[in-house]
Amino acid sequence: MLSVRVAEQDFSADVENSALLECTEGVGALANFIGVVRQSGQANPLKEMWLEHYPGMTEHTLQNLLERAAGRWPVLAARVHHRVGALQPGEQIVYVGVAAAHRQAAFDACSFIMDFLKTEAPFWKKEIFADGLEQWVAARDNDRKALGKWAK
Amino acid sequence: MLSVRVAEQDFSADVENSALLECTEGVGALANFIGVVRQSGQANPLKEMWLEHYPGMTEHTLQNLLERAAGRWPVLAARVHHRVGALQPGEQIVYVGVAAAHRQAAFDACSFIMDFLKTEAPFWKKEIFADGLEQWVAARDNDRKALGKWAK
Amino acid sequence: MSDSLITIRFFASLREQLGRPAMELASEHLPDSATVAELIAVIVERIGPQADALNGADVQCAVNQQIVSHAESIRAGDEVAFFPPVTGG
Amino acid sequence: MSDSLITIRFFASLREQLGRPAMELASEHLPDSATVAELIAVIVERIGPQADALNGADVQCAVNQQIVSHAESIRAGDEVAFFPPVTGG
Repeated sequence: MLSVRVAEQDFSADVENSALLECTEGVGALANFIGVVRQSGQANPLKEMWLEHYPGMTEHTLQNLLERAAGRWPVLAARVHHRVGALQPGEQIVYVGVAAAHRQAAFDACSFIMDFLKTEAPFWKKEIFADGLEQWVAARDNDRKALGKWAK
Repeated sequence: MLSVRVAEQDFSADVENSALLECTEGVGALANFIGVVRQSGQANPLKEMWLEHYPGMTEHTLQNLLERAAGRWPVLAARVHHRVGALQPGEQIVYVGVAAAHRQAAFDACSFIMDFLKTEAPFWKKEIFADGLEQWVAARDNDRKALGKWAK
Repeated sequence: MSDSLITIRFFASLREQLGRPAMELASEHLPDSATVAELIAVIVERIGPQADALNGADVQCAVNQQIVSHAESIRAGDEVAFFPPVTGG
Repeated sequence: MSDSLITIRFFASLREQLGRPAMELASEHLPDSATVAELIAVIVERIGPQADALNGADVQCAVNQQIVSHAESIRAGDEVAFFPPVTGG
């Protein structure tokens, strides 16, 4: 029960979580991650976030990621919904949900998926500011470093 | 923005997450944990889970837990909703939500809160099986051991 | 008047074993600065042998909603609670 | 016929710098078993100096949607993509 969706449309964590529970017995724990477009209180606030992706490769990369997580922890079901297109500050960007019998596997698999999504899945963010400035978001060094904790 | 609710009523992760986002600037990451009454496929399946608690002490313990998490990580907001009373297999038991600027703090604080909730918050579960057998759930050794990872 | 009472609460399996959710005890029935362990002895005297369950190795005690050891002393007006290890979440 | 074409895609800042989301190249314009590095040289020849951005140290290349090194060789019918480090999530 591994499911990936890349779309402009928003998602509901409740709906995603229900889907995680639907066809799977033995679920005792759900871990979710939701990424949000940060509102900034700066002089030049963010007006919009633009999310570009590589159709096809994105879905394959995410599916592969879920499979790697399910191979490493006793995952009963996992889902990713990642949005693309124009997003407003405060809007949801990504949902990652993992169902497992116990919480540690759910937390670890969810965190693992997010860490690799951040460094492997072909999405790119552009920030459009109130004054018209447009700027591609730079990759964060911390995102590369975060992978270290998953080295076996 | 730390909020605790103990109630018979169910919760919606979407509603809780919206509340986390409402009064807080700078949120980029939400981590959620949702505990669920496990459905078992055994010969004598679970009919109902009964959740008892110590009113007053429960709320204080959970509030204290959120404060400890917020003192340790850069938490922007955190909420717990824990249900009590009769729950059916597959129903939600507990929601823990943490909002932070970045994902690692959100994941860590959420996992920390769950680990201590499991060992400190005065809730007790009783399982009522299809054949009428009633049985208090025994504390899990693994829940005590899980605290080790938070020793500084 | 009610300040001289000690309220004692039992939860979960202990509530069932002792056959009651709570009891009250006038503080004059306890020695001065009685400990939790001494309180348990008085409860067993009152309720009978089923209250021996309170001496279980994993029984937890809270005084005024704070977890304490059995060496803690009890004062008039205190709320004392006994319960098994918690299993929420 | 279309199998002799190589489809080349550019994303994000590279798409903007090269002024196009994609281009096609007949495989006969590439040496046999041309590497990604050789493909980049041909693209620069065609498009002009703005395509030098493809030689950036952090530019990633995917062939048929798998990340590869610049030493990987390209075959007719391949889909080749160039993009900056990813920033989703």
